[in-house]
Amino acid sequence: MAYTRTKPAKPKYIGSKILKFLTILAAGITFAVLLFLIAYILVKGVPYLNKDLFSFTYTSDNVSLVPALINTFIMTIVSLAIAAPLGIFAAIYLVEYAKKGSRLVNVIRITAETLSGIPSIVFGLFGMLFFVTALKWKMSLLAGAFTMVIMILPLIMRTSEEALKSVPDSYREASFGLGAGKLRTIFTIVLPSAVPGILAGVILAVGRVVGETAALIYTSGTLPKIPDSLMGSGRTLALHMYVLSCEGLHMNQAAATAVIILLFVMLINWLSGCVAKRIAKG
Amino acid sequence: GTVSAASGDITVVSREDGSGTRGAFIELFGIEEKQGDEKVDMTTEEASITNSTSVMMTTVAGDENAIGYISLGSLDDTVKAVKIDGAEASVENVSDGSYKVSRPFNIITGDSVSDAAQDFINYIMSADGQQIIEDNGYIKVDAEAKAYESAAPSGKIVVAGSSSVTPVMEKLAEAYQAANKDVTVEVQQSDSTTGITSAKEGICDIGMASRDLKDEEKDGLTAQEIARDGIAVIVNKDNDVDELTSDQVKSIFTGETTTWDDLAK
Amino acid sequence: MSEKTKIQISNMDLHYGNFHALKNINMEIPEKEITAFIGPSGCGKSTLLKSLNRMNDLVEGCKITGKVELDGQDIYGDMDVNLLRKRVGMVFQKPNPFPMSIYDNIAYGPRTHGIRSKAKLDEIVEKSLRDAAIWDEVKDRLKKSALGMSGGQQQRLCIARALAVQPEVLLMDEPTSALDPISTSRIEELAMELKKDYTIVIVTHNMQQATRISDKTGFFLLGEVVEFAKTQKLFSMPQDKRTEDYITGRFG
Amino acid sequence: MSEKTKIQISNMDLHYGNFHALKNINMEIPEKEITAFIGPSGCGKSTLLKSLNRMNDLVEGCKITGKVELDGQDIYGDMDVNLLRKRVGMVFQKPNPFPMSIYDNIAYGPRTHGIRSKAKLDEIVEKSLRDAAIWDEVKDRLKKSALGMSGGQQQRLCIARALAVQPEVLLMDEPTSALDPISTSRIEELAMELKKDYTIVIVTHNMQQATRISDKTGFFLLGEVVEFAKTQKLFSMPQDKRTEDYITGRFG
Amino acid sequence: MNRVKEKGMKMVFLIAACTSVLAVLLICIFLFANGLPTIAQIEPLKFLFGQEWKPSNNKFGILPMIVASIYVTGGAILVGVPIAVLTSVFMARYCPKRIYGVLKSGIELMAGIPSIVYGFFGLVLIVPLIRDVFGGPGASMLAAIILLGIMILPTIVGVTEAAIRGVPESYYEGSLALGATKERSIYAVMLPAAKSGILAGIVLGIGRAIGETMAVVMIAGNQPRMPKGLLKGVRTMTMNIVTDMGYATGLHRQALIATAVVLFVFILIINLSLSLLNRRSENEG
Ligand SMILES: Nc1ncnc2c1ncn2[C@@H]1O[C@H](COP(=O)(O)OP(=O)(O)OP(=O)(O)O)[C@@H](O)[C@H]1O
Ligand SMILES: Nc1ncnc2c1ncn2[C@@H]1O[C@H](COP(=O)(O)OP(=O)(O)OP(=O)(O)O)[C@@H](O)[C@H]1O
Ligand SMILES: [Mg+2]
Ligand SMILES: [Mg+2]
Repeated sequence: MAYTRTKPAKPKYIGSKILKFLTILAAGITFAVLLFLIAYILVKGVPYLNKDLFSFTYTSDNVSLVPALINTFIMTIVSLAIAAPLGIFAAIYLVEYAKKGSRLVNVIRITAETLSGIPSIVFGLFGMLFFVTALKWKMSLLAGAFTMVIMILPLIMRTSEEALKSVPDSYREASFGLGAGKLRTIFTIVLPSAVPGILAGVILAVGRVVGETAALIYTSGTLPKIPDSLMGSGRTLALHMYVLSCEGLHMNQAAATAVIILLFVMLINWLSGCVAKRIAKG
Repeated sequence: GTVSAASGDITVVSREDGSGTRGAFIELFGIEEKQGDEKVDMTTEEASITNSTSVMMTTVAGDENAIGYISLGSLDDTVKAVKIDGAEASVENVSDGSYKVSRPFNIITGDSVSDAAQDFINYIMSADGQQIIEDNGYIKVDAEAKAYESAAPSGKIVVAGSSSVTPVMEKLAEAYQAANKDVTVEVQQSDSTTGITSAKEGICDIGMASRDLKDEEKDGLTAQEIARDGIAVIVNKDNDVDELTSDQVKSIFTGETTTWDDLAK
Repeated sequence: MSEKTKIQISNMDLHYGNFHALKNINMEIPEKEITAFIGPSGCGKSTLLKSLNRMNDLVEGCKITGKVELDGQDIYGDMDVNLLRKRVGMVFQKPNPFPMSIYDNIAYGPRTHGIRSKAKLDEIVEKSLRDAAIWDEVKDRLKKSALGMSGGQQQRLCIARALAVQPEVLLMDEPTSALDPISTSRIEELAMELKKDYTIVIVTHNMQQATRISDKTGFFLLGEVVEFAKTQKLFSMPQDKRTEDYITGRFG
Repeated sequence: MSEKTKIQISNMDLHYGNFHALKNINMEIPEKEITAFIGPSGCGKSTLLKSLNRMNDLVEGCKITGKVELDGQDIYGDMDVNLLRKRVGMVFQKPNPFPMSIYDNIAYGPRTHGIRSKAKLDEIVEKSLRDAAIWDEVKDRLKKSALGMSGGQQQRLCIARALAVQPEVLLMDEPTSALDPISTSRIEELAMELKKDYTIVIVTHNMQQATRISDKTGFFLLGEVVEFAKTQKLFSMPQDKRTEDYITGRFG
Repeated sequence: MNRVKEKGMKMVFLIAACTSVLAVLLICIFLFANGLPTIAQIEPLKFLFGQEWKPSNNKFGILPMIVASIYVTGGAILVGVPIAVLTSVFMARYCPKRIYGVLKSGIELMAGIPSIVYGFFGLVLIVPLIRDVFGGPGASMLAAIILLGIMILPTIVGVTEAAIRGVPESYYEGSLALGATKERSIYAVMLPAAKSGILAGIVLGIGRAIGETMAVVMIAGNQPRMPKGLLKGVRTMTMNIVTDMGYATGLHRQALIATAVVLFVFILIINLSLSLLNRRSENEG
């Protein structure tokens, strides 16, 4: 039987046009907000960037942010160094080893997601009770970093899990077919393909750590010094900013600090991108 | 905004329940009422609540109809402090008693105090320490204090707690360390309750609190007042109100007066 | 021609969930010969092929009973599965190059099995690509991604990749389906050449191909082996009516 | 046999970045006939096919010059590209079913073009699957995911999916490469049947297939059309030495 | 040797997977040990359904905060999720290459801006805007919803964009070849294929919305009474915890931790229902 066919009229694609409009509108809104945010930060902060803020040591007069800058760097690196492998490994277990739909996977996933909704102040209180008091770490970068680890773990875990899932099975099959073991397949084929997705999670995690205040006040403390070791207390940039603005005494310096936070986040993200590219290339 | 100043609905901004600032404020303006055995805080439920001075200031600075209250030490030219019953909010007026709204700054110590910590406390309570307090806009508690004599201690002192006390404590610590090179003083800012708990748990040597100890906290802890902090009632700079009576403040904060126009009547 | 059995399949059944994909398979695959599987689409050829190096382990809900022995050793017993797969290499039906350069695709296998020397790798890569009749086309772009190749090029790349680990048995699932006659005949020549050293199992839809190169042929229908015999015999004197119908094209 | 030209390709050149993949192509594809493209792997057959419905627009760095006209209208001009693709359907070399149920895969196209009625969709789905010779195998599992099908089943599904939108021209890139002879001959029959209404362009490696079903054949080599002629003529009296070498298998 | 390594690493992966469970368990113990007795002491019904929060008078009813949390979270999801998902589609499929890098780092930057900056941003820009447009105090539920909607953007966009990029291009090609428009190909084929990842992004975004405090506490009005409308102030459970924590002692402090317990259960319920929903739709597919 032959198909009957009507001569097609020039379609209008109204639905598609609306969708496209909405998509671009949404992106427009997002970037407008972003622009406002950045402009706000720059306008408020740039005029108050001065040499004092970059003195090597902090005093209550110069309210230097240098120690905080260095502490932020340490805090970010330490918490990522712990949380990233942990989260990625956990995701590997969930995707590559655990049986699909197994109870364990569900339990782990739901706990992780629950963790991601707990307010940071609760992490702070918990960290103070557990790391600071019970483990006797005192207020320290280490206590802060571990609290951060718990906080960002679900982010990294969940994003890595999705990234691993989106790697086509044909890659795995091909690798197994060549006699490569599971580990080799995971580390040389699957992970590199999943890097972009994992990177997205890591960058969100960096954001959380750099931007966090409530959880750190109670765990890493607010000392404006570079501690001698991880067991010493020290404030991060966001904490510095919080402390400066808290009593309304140093609002301008706080605004200037926000600018530095922006630059810092850009730097760290750029670094993560470079590392990720390295890994993806193998 | 286009709403002309001092005519719209009043935006009442208050501090959180339990904070030393709010405690002092409601007590002195009689916003606290006795009902049976209990004192009930009658602050209007329409009041926005904030737990930070800077948010209070930014809110008032950005809203022509807002009214709030902050620590005198934090007052700057982004907002306007109103006179209360004719008295300006200033260190002198608090000191001489003509401006009554103030709260205590306390330090909290446990049973045993290290030599260094005790020496630092001595410093705070000395004429030198009290002078620094006054220089920074707070009210000294001991006008007749003696000059400081160092006991030449060494070691590390951890001070932790109230964010309101922290700025002045930092100044004290810096001056003290300049005099005693062998001592390091670490000032950790968090909040009054954490300061008190930390002192109890031994996480810090000295706790800072901008409120008095509650009965259940007194066990094993002692509080010592090191300074007083005046509380300024603030309004937007574009507000033409310069002066309020205690009764007016009370009626605003209890929600009886809801517009600036009513106030004028 | 040796007549040693390389792979012995006995009473094997395979289920995908509830679906009974292979039914009581019994087969002896001779060493250093070419065995062809033919049969209509969906009859289970790929499935059987995959179960010879346990690639079906990856499929959720796939259950296998019965026995498959490689050189007398049960491959579903306590054999190391990676070693098994190194010994029994596979070329998949859909070409599946890794998202890496052409060179790395080929070098992946040898590297996996411990070869690190650059010179040695270069040698293996060149030899494998030559054997798979694709060297000339790609020798100038070894560092380019394998994903930008034409369908047939990808397929030959995958053959080269399988050769690079020097398996004992080579399973090829329609290795020439996307190839032109020339490449096809090169691959066929390669297969004939390789069978000196390798045991080869090939799935093909091309009966001419089966007759040209294979020593034994198995005809599959709906998950069953209808007939498994010397190629010449199967095509000239099929024992089963269904085989006859199929090879004469009178089927269905 | 009508001799109207459906697609007219004039002076067309295509580059992938620096790589000159198609060189000065001139071709007239007649309406309601079957045109076959043959040639060695990597010679540009898929590339040309894809440029007939502008699927190459998606490839980064792909530049096309020259003209391609459908019914006299320049497809790279201001023609609506979606409408073009509806009119010029395509079956890809690698089967690419959507990750949905079999039913939804087929219904996707008609739904796209505005058919909402369940009854109508059911009808289209059944008819398309029947035409693609796969109805019997899948009629009981229409609601199952299309990804769990065998290679050949996926390929036929993709053919069915293309049929469901009732294009005017059907481009098929090796549609029978993964199929057994029976399915292959069904698809061939289908093509013969369809050419009553459709213009068909087919890439094939199987010269028998080209002779069996096509009316005209184009032979490609390294991005050039070496010869484009009536199929019978091309295979019986090739004008070019290279064509002759290729079809007699003496090539390379 | 190899087998030992494989087995060993599998254990490592398993242990890593269990750390999050361990962390939740520890937090659970900490919260429940402190919170449950308090709830018992206040009486569960009075605590959960009491409408008055007056710690100085020993009135600990958190119903207003529970209701506010639901409104604010729901509102933020309504505002943020569609914008975020559409933005990720834009980033993955529409964005011109030239500006992609800039926009991408912009979004990533957004994730790293501290909450208090968002808070002041809201206080200085969103609150006055609402006051001018709608009247009222400005610091309101609407302000909180908008700000939270903004704050969850980077999380959802980051995860969702990666998910969309993970979908094989062949799906897209297959759809286009059928004459579907770009939009239809993306929204009807690619998005469903990326469903699991998108959902993960949304769940993380919801987590952020529920858990975020430092910013919203500045702009939501923060009155501990039943929500009275979009333009009136509200206090959510998280806000309740941060607001009072600084000075709370004794039962008051315990009641805050009990609030965290309720919040925890609240999050658990949301995640359980989302996961059920997901499983059901997976079974259908
Ligand atoms: N996306 C691309 N980028 C760069 N080069 C490409 C791309 N696609 C194809 N090519 C190259 O263009 C040439 C023609 O490719 P095409 O896919 O058209 O070949 P083909 O004739 O279809 O071959 P086969 O029969 O193997 O499918 C090949 O050399 C191929 O490597
Ligand atoms: N992963 C799977 N899950 C469920 N069923 C499957 C799966 N893989 C294959 N099948 C079914 O098992 C049967 C045999 O599939 P197989 O891939 O072995 O066929 P084949 O003989 O290789 O066919 P073709 O020539 O089309 O590739 C088919 O009916 C197929 O639909
Ligand atoms: Mg197959
Ligand atoms: Mg091709």
